[in-house]
Amino acid sequence: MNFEWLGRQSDNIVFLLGWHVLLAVIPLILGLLIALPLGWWAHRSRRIYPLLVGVAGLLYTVPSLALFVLLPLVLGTKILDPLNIVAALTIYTVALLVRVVADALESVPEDTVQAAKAMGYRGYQSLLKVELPVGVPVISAGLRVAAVSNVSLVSVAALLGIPQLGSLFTQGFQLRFFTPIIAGIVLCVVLAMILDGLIILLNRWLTPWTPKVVAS
Amino acid sequence: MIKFENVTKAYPDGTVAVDGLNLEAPTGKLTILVGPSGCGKTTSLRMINRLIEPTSGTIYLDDQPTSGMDAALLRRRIGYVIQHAGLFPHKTIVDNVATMPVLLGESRQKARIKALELIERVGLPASFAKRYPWQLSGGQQQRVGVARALASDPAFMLMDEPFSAVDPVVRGQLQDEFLRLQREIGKTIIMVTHDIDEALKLGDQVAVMRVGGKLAQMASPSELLTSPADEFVADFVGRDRGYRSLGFTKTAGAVAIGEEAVIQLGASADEARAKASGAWVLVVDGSRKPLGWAQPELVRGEVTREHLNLSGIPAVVSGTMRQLLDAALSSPSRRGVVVDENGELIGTVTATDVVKAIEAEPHLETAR
Amino acid sequence: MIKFENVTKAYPDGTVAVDGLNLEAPTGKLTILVGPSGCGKTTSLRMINRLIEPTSGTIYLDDQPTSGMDAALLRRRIGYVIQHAGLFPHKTIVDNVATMPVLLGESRQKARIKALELIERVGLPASFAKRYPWQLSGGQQQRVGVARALASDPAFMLMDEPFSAVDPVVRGQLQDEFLRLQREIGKTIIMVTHDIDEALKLGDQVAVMRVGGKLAQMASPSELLTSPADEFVADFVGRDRGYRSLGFTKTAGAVAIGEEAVIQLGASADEARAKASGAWVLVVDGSRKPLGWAQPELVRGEVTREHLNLSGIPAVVSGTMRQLLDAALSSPSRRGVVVDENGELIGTVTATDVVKAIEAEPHLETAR
Amino acid sequence: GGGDPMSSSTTPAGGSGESIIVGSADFPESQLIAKIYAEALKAKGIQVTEKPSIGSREVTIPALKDGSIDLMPEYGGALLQYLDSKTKAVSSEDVTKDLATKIPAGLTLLTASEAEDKDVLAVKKETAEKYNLKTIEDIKPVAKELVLGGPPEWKTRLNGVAGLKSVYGLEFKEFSALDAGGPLTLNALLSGQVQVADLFSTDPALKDNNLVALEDNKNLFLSENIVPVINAKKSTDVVKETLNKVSAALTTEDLISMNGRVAKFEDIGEIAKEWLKSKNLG
Amino acid sequence: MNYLFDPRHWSGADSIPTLIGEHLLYSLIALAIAAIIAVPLGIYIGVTGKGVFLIAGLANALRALPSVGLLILLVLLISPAFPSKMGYILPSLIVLVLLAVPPILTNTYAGVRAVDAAAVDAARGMGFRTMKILTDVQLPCSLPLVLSGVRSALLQIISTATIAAYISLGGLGRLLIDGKAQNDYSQMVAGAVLVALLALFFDQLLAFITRRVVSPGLTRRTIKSASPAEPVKTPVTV
Ligand SMILES: Nc1ncnc2c1ncn2[C@@H]1O[C@H](COP(=O)(O)OP(=O)(O)OP(=O)(O)O)[C@@H](O)[C@H]1O
Ligand SMILES: Nc1ncnc2c1ncn2[C@@H]1O[C@H](COP(=O)(O)OP(=O)(O)OP(=O)(O)O)[C@@H](O)[C@H]1O
Ligand SMILES: [Mg+2]
Ligand SMILES: [Mg+2]
Repeated sequence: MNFEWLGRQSDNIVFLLGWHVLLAVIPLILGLLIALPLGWWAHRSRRIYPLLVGVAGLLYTVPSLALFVLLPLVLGTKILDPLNIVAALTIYTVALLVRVVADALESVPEDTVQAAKAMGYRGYQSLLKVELPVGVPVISAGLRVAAVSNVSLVSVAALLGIPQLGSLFTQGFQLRFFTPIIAGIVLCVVLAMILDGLIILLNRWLTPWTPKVVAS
Repeated sequence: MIKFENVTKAYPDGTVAVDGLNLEAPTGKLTILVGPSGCGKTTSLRMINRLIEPTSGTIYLDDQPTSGMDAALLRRRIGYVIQHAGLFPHKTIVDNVATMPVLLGESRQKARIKALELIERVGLPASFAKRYPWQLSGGQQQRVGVARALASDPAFMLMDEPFSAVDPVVRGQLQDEFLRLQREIGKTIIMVTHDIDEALKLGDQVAVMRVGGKLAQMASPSELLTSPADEFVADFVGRDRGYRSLGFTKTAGAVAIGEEAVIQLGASADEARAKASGAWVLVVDGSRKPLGWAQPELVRGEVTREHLNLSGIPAVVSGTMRQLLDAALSSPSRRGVVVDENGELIGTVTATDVVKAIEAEPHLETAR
Repeated sequence: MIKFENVTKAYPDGTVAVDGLNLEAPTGKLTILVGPSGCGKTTSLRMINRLIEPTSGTIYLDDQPTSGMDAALLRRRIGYVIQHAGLFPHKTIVDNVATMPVLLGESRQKARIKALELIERVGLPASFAKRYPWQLSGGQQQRVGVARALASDPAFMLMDEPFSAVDPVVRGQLQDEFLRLQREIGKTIIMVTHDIDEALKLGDQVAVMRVGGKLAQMASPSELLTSPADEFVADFVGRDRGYRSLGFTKTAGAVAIGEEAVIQLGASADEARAKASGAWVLVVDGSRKPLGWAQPELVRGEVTREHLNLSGIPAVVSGTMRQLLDAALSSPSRRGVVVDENGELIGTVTATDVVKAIEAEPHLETAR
Repeated sequence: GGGDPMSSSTTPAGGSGESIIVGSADFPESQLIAKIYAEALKAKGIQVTEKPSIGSREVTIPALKDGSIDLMPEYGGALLQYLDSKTKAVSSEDVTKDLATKIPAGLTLLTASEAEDKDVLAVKKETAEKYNLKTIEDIKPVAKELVLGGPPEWKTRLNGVAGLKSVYGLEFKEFSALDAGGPLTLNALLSGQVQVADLFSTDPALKDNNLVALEDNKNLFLSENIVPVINAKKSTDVVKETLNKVSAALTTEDLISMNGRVAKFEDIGEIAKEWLKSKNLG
Repeated sequence: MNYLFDPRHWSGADSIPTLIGEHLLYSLIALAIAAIIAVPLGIYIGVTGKGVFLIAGLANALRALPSVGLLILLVLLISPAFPSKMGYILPSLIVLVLLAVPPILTNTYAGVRAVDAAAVDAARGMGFRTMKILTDVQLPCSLPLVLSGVRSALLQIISTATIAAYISLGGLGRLLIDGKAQNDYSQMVAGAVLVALLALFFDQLLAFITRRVVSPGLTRRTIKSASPAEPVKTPVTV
């Protein structure tokens, strides 16, 4: 490790880190917001569930490079627009979370849902006040996986010249220089773990009622 | 009043769960639906608050057909105690109980205060208020379920096997508490159970259903015991019908209570022998509360706790024939101890006297 | 024979689950451990097959201390029925039952044939053999659990609340079946329950444990009813002790059975009136099997099924005093119908006669 | 350190001053030259935003076209090939001429520099000695025993495998798709996975590793003079003049020596500034 | 699509069948290695309850590793030591294995954990020894979850194996990398489609195998319990 170089580049690295955080977190939030209604739909309809989950699964197998290159053509965005990365990662996040949300709603005990209905909750009230809050542990378990994979995926955006930690990999590779590569990997993992921890904390805060934190 | 008029429910798969049900649950009374598993009890109950829609027929709530009402508003008028409590896992006990009032627009503050009262009313310590459902045992959760249904002070209550999740001992306690509560609040309740004992113990009237969703008999508990409508009901009500029906006959002075000589703990063997009638003598404490029976012939020196036989169960004089007969039968001396409301000795009765009194009384039923 | 000698179990967290337990379960008998929740029943049971190791004390199996044995081999000698059946979800019913024989080296072929027999023996249709556990109801799973424990024909059986998962009706059936089975196979069984009724119904002897893991009383069911050792046991055994204890007294000719005039269905109102004694006349079928009681004064034309009161429960002459008394008490005429083993009428008894016979008999207990 | 691309979101700047976004491809030399352009322009008081290391031409050219960036250094031959994969041009003049017609609308080429960084086939010194290789033609008798390494596009390109066959008659044992004269290629050559590799003439690794660059005696490879590509709208006189001065001053030797410093992890910004100062442009 | 249906691309050195073959070879080797590591480890943690932190922490940390960065690092570290393609194959395999370990590990662990405690207790009560409980009860009962872990691992490997091409190896990634280098979109699309098809095929194949080897007694009940721990695959990183 060349710490002198790290010191020299610290401004740049912090800048890359900032972009990395933005590019990982914004799609996570957008993805969750989109996945919630879709997951609810899949949960509601026996016929839609396999369809949505199937399409989501297929979306995953689309290599991200292809998605990154093709998206501007579809979206009409500029090629260097970070929006492309946000869009691509949002797609992956949605694909991942649709099933999670559906399963989370599925995990709410039937008795609980019935009780809500019997007390005169209307459909949306039951969803917002009972089913979603009770499904939080399952959703946040899925969200953790999504957050962590997003952090790792963002680095692919280096191929499009969007600045983020992945830029350190190409840079290091060109110069056959370990320092930026290792720094990039370590920062990625640390960032992922921090996000992961934040989601765990958020989950704990939202679910003071669970006996214990859901493992893994 | 809740009224079923020719109500039928056929599920999409063809199962006819309820078949032409006619039933009336009078205002302020506890009506029990009982029957073997799968006979359509839950289905009937859930048709009332329209969690299930009837295939045909009409259900009336205080003479208004429910079919025309807004389902959510209808449900808010009816307390519903679900089979396994069905508490909201994400809310504290007090917030669970406060759910309905808040939904109906009360302030959270006020609703919580009311909820706290109810929690104590169903016999839970106030300290449970801040707990979450998983921190309660099954029986405690059941009570919260009842409190939650009561919170909006609904005129109607539907209860689906509210005491099923607990062991027999706790179950008995819950039933007793519930009876006490209902005596205070006098709601129009329909309760489902598949336990005939529970039905007989709690119900003002009991509807026995048979598989296929038909009503087999609707009657008061004692009538069910003394004149079951058919073999099915007779079988379902089960054995010991004669004995259990005595539980509905008050003692009410029908049996002559005999004087009983007593001794206190510490009495000498001689005194015990002198006071004994037959082989046994009754031992009481300072305030004439019965402690047990002793056999003077086995006593050396003075009478101690060691000498007491505890098998006899004292009957309260205002109780039922069943208790009186059991007092006599359970007593080693065959003389049943009778006490007043404070537990102080009045005298003893023999099984023969009790049975004679029973036989003197006319049989409750007259042929249909 | 299974013997506990001063057995104590303290869990690492300090909970003393079993405290100085001394107990002997005789060969070929059914010993029941009963007590409130958490009193150490399961712990005691599991120490026998060493799923839990005692902290101190010794358990003997046929006079050999279990501590020296290879745990796995010991367990293979003992059938174990776990609380919620604990079936292997990935195996069919027949393979579940065949597990032990296969483990002990029998061929799969043979083990399956034996298993099929056992499945029928515990009252399940042979068609269930190919099913998987999830396709069975809780009660059916319980039976498979029993069959599985029986499959290796072990001399000893441990059963932890084997009938807890089912509703009271099915539970009664399972208990009856099990009693019949045990009469055939005569194994040395220790069964755990927290239901005192179950204990009294099934046990050759009953050990009542109190919380803290101490033995409160060990006695036969009738002794438990007639002379509970202390308040705790008396309370635990509960109400109706006197009446229930009659269930252990055989009728055995102690009560005089009176002649009863009978009519058949279709008899005229006049005949009914002529044969009636008091307000009621007994109606029988062609082979003198009792059908019910009728009130001649209400009959117009001939006696039909419509006229029958079904509340009376006939007692079998070889039965118990409890059944005889209930026959009398449940009968609208107050005359209890007595039948022979084939269900044919012998005569009637009055409650007074039954109670006199009971009173004539010496109380079972003599003071301790 | 690098520029502050954060500000890219606020460009183009309103008001009086000119502003320009300088991009570069994802390898050090491009970044270095882009840096030189940027510093030179800054010295003239032009507001400059840098977007370094954008990627390959699939990204950079569209980025130039859609205005994501305004200016970047290019290589004449490679750019021409990208724009017209069937081009026959080889010499500097032909390349410059063809480029002028092929350049997408809205983009302009400024004057190309003397400095050149073109493809060379390189072998290890041992290989050269063993087979007595000096020119590409010399490989012919032994080509069947050797593995060629080059960028993936060489598979199909005239100035790649196909050209080596048609112009030099070379048929290698195998072609291994690596990267464009980058670390993979060098790595493969040094570790022996390939024996002949496509590297770039200004790569200091040639000298550092005692590699022999074979002479392209039949002129297969295009000339690769360094040329600024710029958005026509941004091509003001000041900009043009400044960049043309830079191009005029830049030599191949300068590139080799500066690349050598980059490879030692020296700061690109420092190197660029020093060079500009030494040429009195900074 | 033109690229896919051009017969020239279906034979020869870099033909589509060859690329698919190479792709599968890397994928299956990586999967086998990952399974050999993760299944026993998952079982051990599940049965003993030791090292649960590994599941929560390590598995997630592995997921966070950026594949491209890791690959580059490993190539720089490893390839100088090998004069052959091994110098590239090894780093690719390591990346793929690291990718596949988390889903298999967490699922195996969750599978073993989810085995009905009563069934295990019953087995012990019947005199099963520890190994026998493992092989006869715990393993068969956790099989559905283990296989679903393998399934998502394989999907992930298949889509990520494209990165092998990034460092000059074969596989369907060649179409993506070459297509990009040659500015040939139809080649890239062909690559993406083939990868998706391959993944889809193996997904169905494993679903089929699961149906065949998992006892029908389990399939109904495990579906639901799987959901919280159900690992999700990370998209391709090229
Ligand atoms: N959604 C449904 N679709 C089809 N059949 C149903 C449905 N729900 C219930 N049933 C059937 O209708 C019948 C009555 O069911 P119901 O739940 O009302 O019985 P229950 O008397 O409450 O039984 P239990 O005592 O077991 O709770 C049963 O045969 C049941 O299988
Ligand atoms: N592993 C353990 N560690 C600590 N305490 C335990 C453990 N297992 C049981 N106990 C405690 O030991 C006591 C006896 O438990 P046990 O399971 O034997 O009761 P039980 O009589 O079977 O109760 P139940 O009727 O509820 O099944 C209880 O207080 C219980 O909480
Ligand atoms: Mg029900
Ligand atoms: Mg227990």
